[in-house]
Amino acid sequence: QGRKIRLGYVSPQTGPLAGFAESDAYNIARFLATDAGRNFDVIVKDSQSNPTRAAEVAKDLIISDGIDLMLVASTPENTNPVATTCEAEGVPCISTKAPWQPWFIGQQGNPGNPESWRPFDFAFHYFWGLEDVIAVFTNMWAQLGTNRQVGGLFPNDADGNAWGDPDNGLRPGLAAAGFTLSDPGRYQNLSDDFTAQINAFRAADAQIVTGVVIPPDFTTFWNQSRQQGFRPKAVTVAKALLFPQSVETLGEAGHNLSSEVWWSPNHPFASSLTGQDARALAEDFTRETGRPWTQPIGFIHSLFEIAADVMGRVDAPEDADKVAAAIAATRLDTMVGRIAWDGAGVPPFAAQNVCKTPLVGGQWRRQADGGFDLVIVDNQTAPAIPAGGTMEALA
Amino acid sequence: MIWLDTIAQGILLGGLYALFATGLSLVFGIMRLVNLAHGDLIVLAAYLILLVVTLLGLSPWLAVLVAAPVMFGLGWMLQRWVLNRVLGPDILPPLLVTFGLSIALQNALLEGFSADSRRIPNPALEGASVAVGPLNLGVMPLLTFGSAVAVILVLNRIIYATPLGRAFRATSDDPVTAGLMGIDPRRIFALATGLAMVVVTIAALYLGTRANFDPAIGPARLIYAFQAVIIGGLGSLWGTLIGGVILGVAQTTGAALNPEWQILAGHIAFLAVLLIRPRGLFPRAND
Amino acid sequence: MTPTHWRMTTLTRAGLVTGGLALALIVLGLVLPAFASRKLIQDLFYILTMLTLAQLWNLLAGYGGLVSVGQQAFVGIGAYALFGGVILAGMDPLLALLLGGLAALVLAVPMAFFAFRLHGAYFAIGTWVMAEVARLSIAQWKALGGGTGTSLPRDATSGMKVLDWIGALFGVRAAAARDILAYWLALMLAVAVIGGIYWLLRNRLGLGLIAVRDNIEAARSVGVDVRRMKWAVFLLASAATGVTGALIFLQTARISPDAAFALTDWTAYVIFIVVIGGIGTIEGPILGVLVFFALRSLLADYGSWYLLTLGVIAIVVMLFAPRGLWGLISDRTGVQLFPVRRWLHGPGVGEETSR
Amino acid sequence: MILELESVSKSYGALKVTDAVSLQVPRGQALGIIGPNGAGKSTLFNLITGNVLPDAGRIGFLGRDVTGLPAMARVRMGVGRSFQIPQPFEGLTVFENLLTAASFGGAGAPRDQMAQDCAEILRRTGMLPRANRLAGSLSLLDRKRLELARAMATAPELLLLDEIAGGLTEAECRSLVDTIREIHAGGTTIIWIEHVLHALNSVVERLAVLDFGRLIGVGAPEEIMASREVREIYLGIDI
Amino acid sequence: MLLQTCGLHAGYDRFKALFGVDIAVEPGECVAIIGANGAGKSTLMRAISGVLRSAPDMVLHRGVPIGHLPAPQVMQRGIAMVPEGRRLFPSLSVEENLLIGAQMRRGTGPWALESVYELFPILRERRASPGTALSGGQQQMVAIGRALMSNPDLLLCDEISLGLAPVVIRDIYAALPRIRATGAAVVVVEQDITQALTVADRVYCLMEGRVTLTGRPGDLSRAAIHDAYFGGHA
Ligand SMILES: Nc1ncnc2c1ncn2[C@@H]1O[C@H](COP(=O)(O)OP(=O)(O)OP(=O)(O)O)[C@@H](O)[C@H]1O
Ligand SMILES: Nc1ncnc2c1ncn2[C@@H]1O[C@H](COP(=O)(O)OP(=O)(O)OP(=O)(O)O)[C@@H](O)[C@H]1O
Ligand SMILES: [Mg+2]
Ligand SMILES: [Mg+2]
Repeated sequence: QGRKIRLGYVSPQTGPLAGFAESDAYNIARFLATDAGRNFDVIVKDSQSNPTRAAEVAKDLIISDGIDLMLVASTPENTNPVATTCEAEGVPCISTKAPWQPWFIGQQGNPGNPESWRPFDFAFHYFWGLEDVIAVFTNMWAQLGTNRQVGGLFPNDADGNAWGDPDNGLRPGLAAAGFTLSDPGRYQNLSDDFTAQINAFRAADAQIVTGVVIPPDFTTFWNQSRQQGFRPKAVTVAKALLFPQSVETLGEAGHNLSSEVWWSPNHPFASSLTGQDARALAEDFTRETGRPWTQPIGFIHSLFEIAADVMGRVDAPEDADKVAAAIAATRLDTMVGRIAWDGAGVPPFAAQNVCKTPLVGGQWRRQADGGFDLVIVDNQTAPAIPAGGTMEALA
Repeated sequence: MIWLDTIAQGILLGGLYALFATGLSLVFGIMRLVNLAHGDLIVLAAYLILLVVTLLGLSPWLAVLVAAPVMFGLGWMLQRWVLNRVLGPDILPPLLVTFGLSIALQNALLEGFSADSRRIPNPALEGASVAVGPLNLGVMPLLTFGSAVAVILVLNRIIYATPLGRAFRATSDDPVTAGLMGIDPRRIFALATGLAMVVVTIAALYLGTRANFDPAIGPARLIYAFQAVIIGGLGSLWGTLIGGVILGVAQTTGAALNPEWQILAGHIAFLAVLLIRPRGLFPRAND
Repeated sequence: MTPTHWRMTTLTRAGLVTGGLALALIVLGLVLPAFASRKLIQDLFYILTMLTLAQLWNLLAGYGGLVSVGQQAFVGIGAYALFGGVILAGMDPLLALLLGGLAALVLAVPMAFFAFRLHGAYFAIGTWVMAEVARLSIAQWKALGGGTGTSLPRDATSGMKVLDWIGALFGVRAAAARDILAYWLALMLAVAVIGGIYWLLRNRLGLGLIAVRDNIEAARSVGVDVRRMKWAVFLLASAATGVTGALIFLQTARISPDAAFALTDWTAYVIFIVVIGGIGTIEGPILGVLVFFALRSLLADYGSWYLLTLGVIAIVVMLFAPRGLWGLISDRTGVQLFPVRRWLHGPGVGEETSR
Repeated sequence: MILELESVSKSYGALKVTDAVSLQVPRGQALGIIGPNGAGKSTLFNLITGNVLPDAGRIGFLGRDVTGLPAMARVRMGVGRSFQIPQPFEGLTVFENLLTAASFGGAGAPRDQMAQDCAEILRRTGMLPRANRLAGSLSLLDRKRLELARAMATAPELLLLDEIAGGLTEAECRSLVDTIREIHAGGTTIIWIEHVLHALNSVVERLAVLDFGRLIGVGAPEEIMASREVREIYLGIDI
Repeated sequence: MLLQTCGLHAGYDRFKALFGVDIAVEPGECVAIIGANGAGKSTLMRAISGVLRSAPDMVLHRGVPIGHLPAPQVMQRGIAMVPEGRRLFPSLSVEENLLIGAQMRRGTGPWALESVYELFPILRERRASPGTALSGGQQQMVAIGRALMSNPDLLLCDEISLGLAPVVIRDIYAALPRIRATGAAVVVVEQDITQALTVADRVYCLMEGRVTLTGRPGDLSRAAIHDAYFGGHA
């Protein structure tokens, strides 16, 4: 046909989640410049890191911009309202960059009652899940000699509730791997004091700390830990240690903190759109923007790869059902690995809507110049991704 | 032992809250101005310090000396040109203006510094601690508390033992009659806000070294500051310190019971104090 | 005995014109979905719900002198009551809207009991803190997702009978039918709230409110029960705010404590609308919401510049038009679209009037 | 007795403004109160109306103990008052001022009747021509008239008037006196604080003198005016 | 001419309280303003002292237009006011209340802490107590002392006898000659006509915001004052 395919994209360009959206403009510009990209219009809306606003702009994209496919990324606070809106409106949606449990379970009416959970017709998600993070974390910790006591920091937000859930969260998986989790309870984001948690960890003799913590809270926690003489052997937390900028703010104290790694320039993947490999993409980004690479770059890139692939396979982009079917039928090697909603590794209730991407573990190593390098220290879960070192205990 | 630690840490946390609140207390006490932008001004000051640290390579402690006069000037101009014009018996106009200022500041900072979370580097002291009996107390929290006490001592000295302080109190009592004494209330208010901004700069130093900050982090600090001021009672700076300590201890004890109750416990302590003493613990006799 | 030759009237020509216009607008509003785009319906939904919130806050602050910064508590509790009713108790969403109002009313009682002990700035901050307490408490409600929040199941909302009817009437899909239903509800709510406030103001309560606002001591001395007046206004506004909150989140279909109890969205913007438009008038919030929406539509894509502009406008209006835009207009023209003045006519009554 | 005060006292800080005042007012009487500036006259009114609560003593109205009752309840029982410093509702018109008083403090007549009654009061107080003016734009004189009119609109059994004749011209004063006489003739009990003694004395049947919060004399006007104490206190203001 | 008002209009918001008031005060003179409650006496004082602003040349001080100046600048030109109701600062002690009067003064003059304490010795004893803990008369002394501390050439006194016992009033008025002895002109607002006629060189009577009578005490008949006070013709 003559008309261009319209992609809606909701991302937190401003507000506290803006770090996740840092590479949006770059990636979209690069996408539109490709051959496939010429067939597309991308309409970007800023959710301002606000879930209500995310739902509003999603609806706006659907209603006034008449988009054919919705793309969304970056934390459940952003993906869930958009996916819910698309599902209600019957518009296909591809989502990423949120562990699948908070995405899938978090959109259910009553998350506490698995009987009531329903699959989605139009909302699709690809990322890893808590089982992956459990495997990666425990593998990393197993490299160190510890007493296998783990302290958990889980806030009362979408991620924290999913990770901290006693039945579907980290606890059972850690237990299966021989680790004991001590979880003092959900705290509110932006708490100014973690004495209670530190005391609880100390009482449980925890030598490992894990959790999913926003950067300011992690800084507070880590400073207080050191001040109060709590010295774990490993600190492996998600979110807070995602971006080099936030690790750099820790200075010396950032050395050897560890985190999950979902994408890096060392990942042995290449783009189906541009043919670039991961390193080339990261370097191009740094050249273009002058900023260091971050994990979201690969995933944002992959969103547009999948969009191009899916829309290339449908003859009527405005037919939502056909597009949804095409998404479900995706089999594509992308910048973040193979994407196929074939239910591999996903429990039956979510098999229809969730596809998993590989996850490994990394550790931040402080460089002589004060910068930090993310070294992959455990790849047992995805051996194809090369490891650059082994896990080191914190000083 | 754990309880002792919980309370000690709560008191130190209270020092931080008191520092956030002291500037607010000054402004609220002297001109009954509810400054919704106070939290954002603290963040602004933190960025200013960070800027000085990175551009001039100064230590954060020296950077405060550079940032404080700038903040004083900013506060002075803000009061002189904007806030003075909306002060009055009606609390709404200043409420709306400072709310406008708050979102304008947040977004200007976002444009200027991006949403990255930053930190004022302070490698020498941030992990340091001293053992006090069975407790390990962080050097920075102790310094924070000490600074809160020092700031209040100095401010009280200014307020109760200098002609400027006399003018502050007189203007606060009755700006019209103060005018008859040759005191220009607008000038006094501008000075007071400038002074408050100096305190804000000091608070910003501790905010910025304690945890990361980003442009959006201000409002979360504002509510604690208000609570500390109100618990303490209008116009009493020591009251503000005690208010901060009550908040801090309530939060740490609440968290020790269950982290879910940490912030809730602070709010409930605030409401409980107000329920018993609607004008705070140490209100001024004449209000 | 005194002959009954004096008359009291309240309507002016402008008022009659407004009345006619309002009626026409309401009718137009009702049939609008037949030919309007979904986009317009959705925008109108937003405008109408914000207008309702603004009118209610104006009733509180502009007439009752209660400058609350905690209205998000009622929006949030109303919305959560709706979700709880629908998800946990399987209620019909429309019925659950009323549950939202009821929940807000129940919350308002202790809140008023407490807040009425405070004055001025203390009242404002007290209500804010209480709203925070409500937010943090709801965030502990695990059955509705705790801090994560939750989504309305699709079958719960699309199962409503009315939707089929609306869908058939306008020949639209279920999603669009839901929009239309929500829009109609918002329209009715806005009309009911504005009409109700107008009715209150033209009644005894209106006189009493203005009397209290002008001179509390004198008001007491002519028998006005100041306390009861405040209670009445607070409870009324809270319940209606709760229903509005429930409606807003019924439409969004997704809730979280941070969204439902957002100070900025449900109180700060509302204050902005009222004060920019002109506090203490019915016209003010209407004008204010239009300005607010225009700004939002024009600038929303500029991200932080939008909010920056909003902040600067708030400051500028307060500095140069402290009685709001409607204040500027009515000072110049003397027009009142919602006349509440009671005019006396008859022999011996002077023609001299003043604005 | 419509009003009974039993050793009512009130202090502001160290200043005793009302000092054990006991006073009884029979139904239908017109009582004048005189006394120098700051003697506590207005405060006595505030105590009777409930705008200020006494530190000690008892206040009875229509046989009921109203000591702790709030002002608005007393208005509804029939205590109407004017303020010495006029306190109009500035955002309302003159007519609406009365309407407010009638609908909250009045006898609860239907709406139309209420409008009639208010208009009638406006006519009697000469405010009819200003009925539709905003009270905030009135001159001082009209504000004082409005005070009287608004007090009457609450349909009081006991009407308290605080210096409403000050600053009137002779002719205005006479018409005011006529109005008050008329109200009095209608059976309303009146207590009137006034410095303009000739006006006061042409209406009241009894005169009370306050000085430093103490009631130093109550009696027939001629008697009081003739007493040495009063002459001393009033030395200066010629009668 | 020390002070002159020319067709002074002033009021509050929509309410006008003064309609073209003309008064004049010569250096060193004592002028009394009398009038009934609400006649506008206090409003006149506020307009002169700059609390209420008017058109520049409605108020002239030594021939300079000052109607538009705010209170602090008027005060710095040498016009001090003892406001109605005394208006002491409750947060300040007696001595601080006095000191604050001097804080912004220009130049020097006869009045300082010592001389004020000499004028009102009781204040020296109470110097440390909060202003509001004093009796009404003592408070009035503080208010006068506070105004004197700026060494004004014109002192405006609004109802300094209000609510005070006659013996206290006598004490306060006893200070007046000593104040005038330093060369300052004084304007007293008084409701007590006898008192006013005793102290003043000249009297203005205000009614309804207008000057209805003016003259020297000796030249004014009781009847004329009565008329000017209450209006009409007795
Ligand atoms: N709220 C108050 N707080 C402190 N003092 C007060 C208060 N109200 C009145 N006073 C004081 O009480 C005294 C008596 O006041 P009041 O108004 O009753 O006198 P009055 O007899 O009505 O005088 P006037 O003839 O001037 O009206 C005055 O000295 C006044 O200053
Ligand atoms: N702040 C104000 N706002 C509005 N009106 C006022 C204000 N102050 C005084 N007025 C009014 O202005 C008029 C003149 O008041 P002013 O205080 O000048 O009288 P005064 O002669 O000093 O009387 P008094 O003897 O009672 O002190 C009065 O009607 C008064 O009600
Ligand atoms: Mg009086
Ligand atoms: Mg006066």
